[in-house]
Amino acid sequence: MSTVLTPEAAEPKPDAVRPREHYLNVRFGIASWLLTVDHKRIAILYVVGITLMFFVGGAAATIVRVELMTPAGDLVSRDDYNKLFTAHGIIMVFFYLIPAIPAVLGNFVLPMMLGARDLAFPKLNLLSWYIYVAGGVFTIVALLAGGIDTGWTFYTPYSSADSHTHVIVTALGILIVGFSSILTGLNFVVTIHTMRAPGLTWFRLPLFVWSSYATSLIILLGTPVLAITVVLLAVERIWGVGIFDPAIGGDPLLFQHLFWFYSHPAVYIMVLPAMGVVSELVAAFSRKNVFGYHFIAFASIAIAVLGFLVWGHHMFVAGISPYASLIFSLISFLVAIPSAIKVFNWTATLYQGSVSWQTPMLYALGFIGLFTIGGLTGLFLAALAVDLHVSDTYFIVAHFHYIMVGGTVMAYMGGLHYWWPKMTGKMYPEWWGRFSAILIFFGFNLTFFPQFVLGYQGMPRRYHEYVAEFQILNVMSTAGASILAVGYVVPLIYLLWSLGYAKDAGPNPWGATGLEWQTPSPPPTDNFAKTPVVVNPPYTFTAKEAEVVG
Amino acid sequence: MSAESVHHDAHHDAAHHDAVEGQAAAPRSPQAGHSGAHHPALAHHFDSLEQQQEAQSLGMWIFLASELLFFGGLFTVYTVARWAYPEAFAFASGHLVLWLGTLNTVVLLTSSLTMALAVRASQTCELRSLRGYLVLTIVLGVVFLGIKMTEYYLDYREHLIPGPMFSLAGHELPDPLPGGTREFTRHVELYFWIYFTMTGLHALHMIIGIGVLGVLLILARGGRYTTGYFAPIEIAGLYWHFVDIVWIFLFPLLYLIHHGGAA
Amino acid sequence: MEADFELFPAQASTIAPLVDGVFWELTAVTAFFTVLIAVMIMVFAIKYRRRSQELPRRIEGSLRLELFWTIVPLVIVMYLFYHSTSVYFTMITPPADAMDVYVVGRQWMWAMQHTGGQREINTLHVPVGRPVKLTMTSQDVIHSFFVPAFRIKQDVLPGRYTTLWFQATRTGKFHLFCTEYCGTNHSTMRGTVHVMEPRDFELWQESQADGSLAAEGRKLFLKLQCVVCHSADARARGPVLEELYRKDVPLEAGLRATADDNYLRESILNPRAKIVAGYQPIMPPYEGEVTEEQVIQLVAYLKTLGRGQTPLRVEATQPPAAYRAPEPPK
Amino acid sequence: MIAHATPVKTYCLIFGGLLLLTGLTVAASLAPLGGLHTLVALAIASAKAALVLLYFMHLADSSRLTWVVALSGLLWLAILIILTMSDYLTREWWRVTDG
Repeated sequence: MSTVLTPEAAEPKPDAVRPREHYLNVRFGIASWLLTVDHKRIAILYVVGITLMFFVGGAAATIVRVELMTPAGDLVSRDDYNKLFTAHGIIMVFFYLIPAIPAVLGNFVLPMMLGARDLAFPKLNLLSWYIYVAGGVFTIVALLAGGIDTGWTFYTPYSSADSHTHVIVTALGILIVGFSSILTGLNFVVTIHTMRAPGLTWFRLPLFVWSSYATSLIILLGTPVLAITVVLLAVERIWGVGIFDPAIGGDPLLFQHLFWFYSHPAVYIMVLPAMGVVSELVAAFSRKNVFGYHFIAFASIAIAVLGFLVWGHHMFVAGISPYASLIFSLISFLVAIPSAIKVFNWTATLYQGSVSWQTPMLYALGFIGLFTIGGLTGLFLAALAVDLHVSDTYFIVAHFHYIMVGGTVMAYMGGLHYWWPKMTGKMYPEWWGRFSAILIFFGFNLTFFPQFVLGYQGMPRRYHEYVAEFQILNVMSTAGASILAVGYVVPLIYLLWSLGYAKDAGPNPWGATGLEWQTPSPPPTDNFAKTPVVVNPPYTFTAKEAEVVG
Repeated sequence: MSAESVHHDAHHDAAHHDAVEGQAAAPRSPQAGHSGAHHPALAHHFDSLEQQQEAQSLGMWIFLASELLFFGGLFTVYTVARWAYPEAFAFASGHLVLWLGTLNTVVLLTSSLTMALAVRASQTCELRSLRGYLVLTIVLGVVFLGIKMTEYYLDYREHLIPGPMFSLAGHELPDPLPGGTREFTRHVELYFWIYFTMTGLHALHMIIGIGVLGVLLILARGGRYTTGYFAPIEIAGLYWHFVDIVWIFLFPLLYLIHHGGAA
Repeated sequence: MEADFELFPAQASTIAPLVDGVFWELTAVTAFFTVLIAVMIMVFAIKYRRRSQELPRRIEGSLRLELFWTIVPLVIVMYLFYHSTSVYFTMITPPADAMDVYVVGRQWMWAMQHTGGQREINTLHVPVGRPVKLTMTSQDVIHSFFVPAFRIKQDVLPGRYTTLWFQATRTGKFHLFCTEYCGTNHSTMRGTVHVMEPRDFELWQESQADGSLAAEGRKLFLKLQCVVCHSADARARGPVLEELYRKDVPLEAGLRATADDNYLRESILNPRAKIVAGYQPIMPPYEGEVTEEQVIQLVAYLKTLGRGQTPLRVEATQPPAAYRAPEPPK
Repeated sequence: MIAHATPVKTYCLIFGGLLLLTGLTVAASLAPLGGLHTLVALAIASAKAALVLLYFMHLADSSRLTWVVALSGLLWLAILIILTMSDYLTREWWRVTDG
């Protein structure tokens, strides 16, 4: 959106004495970071935590994939294998995918997109980072102390009565990190409601704000149920009271109901912010307003609401009532519609645009393709007849990695490159950016497409050893995973490099719209010298703003 | 600017821009600058006290909606378990002391009244009664917890605490017994487990609430809230009433189901 | 189960082609839309690539297009829902004449019992062309019974029976996998379904003949002294069990229950859960006294128990401890 | 402008109503109501909760947004319980008894 430009928004006059003051150089020292309440600095703190967790989880995945190159279990023991895929799942889901886009990109840009000086509750924001760290410490300690082997789903009665691993400590870690995302969601909703700049009406909001809003709704209404569920699980383990374990009078499906009431919507916690990022990227890199803005905005909310009504499709083979299955199947099919609307609208946005093939756009286009496959293969799981065959096989593994890696990680990488100049004031090296984007895209497909076939052939998930005829596809998948791993290490190197050596980016290197580009890079602590006043619809590109750097 | 007019404006503003969602003006007006005389309670990132107050009140409401789902998991477990074992639940419920539960309900409702009056006193800037009502609310909260502890102690004496000590020996079991003694005991234990978790979690919320009110009381003594800024009192009140509402449901669900499993 | 690589799994049951039918429809829809989106993205991204700094014109959207790409997918998914659901109900409805097999899952093996008394571990012999109904339970954690070539899967839960059925259409050996993660050796909880010509199957059955499941159940019925109360005479203190299976049973308080497998299992393990109208709740619970396999034998016996077939009571036997006093504190 | 501060009398009336309903629910639990005990108890509890929400928590004169927040909490709780029970209550319906 174009705004009444504040004079400070333009490139500052060079100051011979000392550089312009911004949020990074306003204060120095460890304490200035650990006690900061600036949303931008907190976003940087999250980058550190999340990147660390991503590589820990990725290392576990790498060992799992290498083990699966041969049908026999010859690299790690069965027990270690089970602990590795569990560690991979828990770390990636709870400590990377769920917080990644909201806590890093959302924290950094959301207040700026609204023209606000900070989130509504800055101290709460810092607190939620500390809670995230505390949850992470608990989980890592549990893993170092011997690990946990229940799978990230913690199904009872295995987790409550049978497993001899560190279930309780890990559950506690997840309980804790849940509060971190609740506080972030709370902060976002209140900020969006009460701190929008003058003239910034609901339908002038960037679509990233809409999707963050929808995500926060899910976080706020779903996460507490997971929290109480892991408490119940721990209690059943400690006191042996029969809530979930049928041997002592409980019902294991009750656990699954409560678990998926959160964990299915959690998939949308992961992918909705990704959709928001992609909306921004597609608009910025085709220099065009998003086609069907209202439909994308409402589709986000529809996904958030419908997402709560479909959890039963994780339980079609679990022994629930066929009538309940019928309802869950129907609604699961319906949830495909808002996702389809989004995909079509993004594609239509490109039409007659001015499409630039810079790194963030490559990620965005990759996202649309991979999310389309991930979303459509979701229909196979909504379909009762086919779900009975493919559930708990590699088909599921492939499907949710298309959503979570093909979707969320691609969008996170795209968003990170897009806002990197704003966050650091530096440009990343474009050639390396495109190189690793393409590497990730091909590595990803080689890793996970064979798994669809494997799954339909019948290879169960969480198998340490498998029958010989599954080997060819597993080797392909492992080969792809190696490419993928390289693809993720390359950006880590060049982004760190760019901090010291890359050229300065300027306030708006992309010629993008959005209030965050109306302030210098890196922004000053208060984001805007004067409160911006929005006078135009979203994604209004004016000739003046269309200058490209880099 | 008097306290009342601040309050009035906050309400007016909120009602206005939410009434026509989307098309209404954004909450901040261009006039509300970042400069000018600051209210001591105004944080740097807000434009005005109204905006800050609205954000805090909305934040508390949202937090409470989230809290409701936290208890909601337990209510679901309760529903399923009671549906599965109605007789055991009715039997177990009969072992709670009804008059103590009723008394506690009255105590908690009274504390809600005093809390509401405390918020009112802050609105009308009556500092002395504000402090009085805060003290009363805290005292009633402590009384509630005291009665709850007494009940827990009675349960302990009757071996009704779930775990290795749990036993129904010495209790007259219903006849006919649905299921074997062992199963029945297990289901009664499950009831008590749910009972202790729900009331324990509720008591934890009470303790946090008492702590918050204590801090507010100290601040009120120090002369805060004299200038028409009473949002902290108001949102603490919201929290207190929410905890009260949870109890309003816990009371019939836990204490008043001793009629056999017909319902 | 030849170790050859096949891109598409074998179709070896009557259900498999039905499931694959839905699968191919879904695949066609997926392929169509994926290609459509991919081609559109590529065409647009190339055709409208940035050539100058000139700004494209603003296009707000089109209600017509939005309705089009809302309604078309809606129609498609509703059709898919209809089709997959109708196949689903076929998949969960076993034919009346299905041959019964009982399955107990435990860490980490599958124990199968045929009504003829044949028992197998991790192998299941069945005849081709005849519907087979599996009644399954678990002794510890959740397992899942999955035969990819048959396109069937069902979780196996502790504490209750779940069922699964199939009719094999090809002879041969097919993989059986546990697909619900069940602990350390989960990936070794595998087996083979051996589909045989009916004649071969009969030969196999005879070679394995042991006491039939029902005969074993009858022995247990006597050994556990069930007959003392469930005698078919005037002194019976429990209900007569002849011709009970799948009958409606009147319960206390005017309720009714169907005497199916789960009911019989519950009535043995936890008899007071559903008291038959007009009887005293005097039967002791047998939970912990009998194994899941023994319960299956008892249930199998009760299913075959016809009119006038209740064994005679042996006078010397004593009634079991009918009502155990409440246990002392643990 | 004190108009916005609810009169003390209103608070006392509400409090009286709450006490009355508490007495009523205890009495109802002891009365022979057949199968209606749970329903009556929940109805009374809902009435009490409504009084607290509307007057003590000032929902009655709060913005529409506050209503939406409060109601969505309740709606989601209902989703959780109703959809979970939709499984438990219909499990027994599916019996293949055509043998």
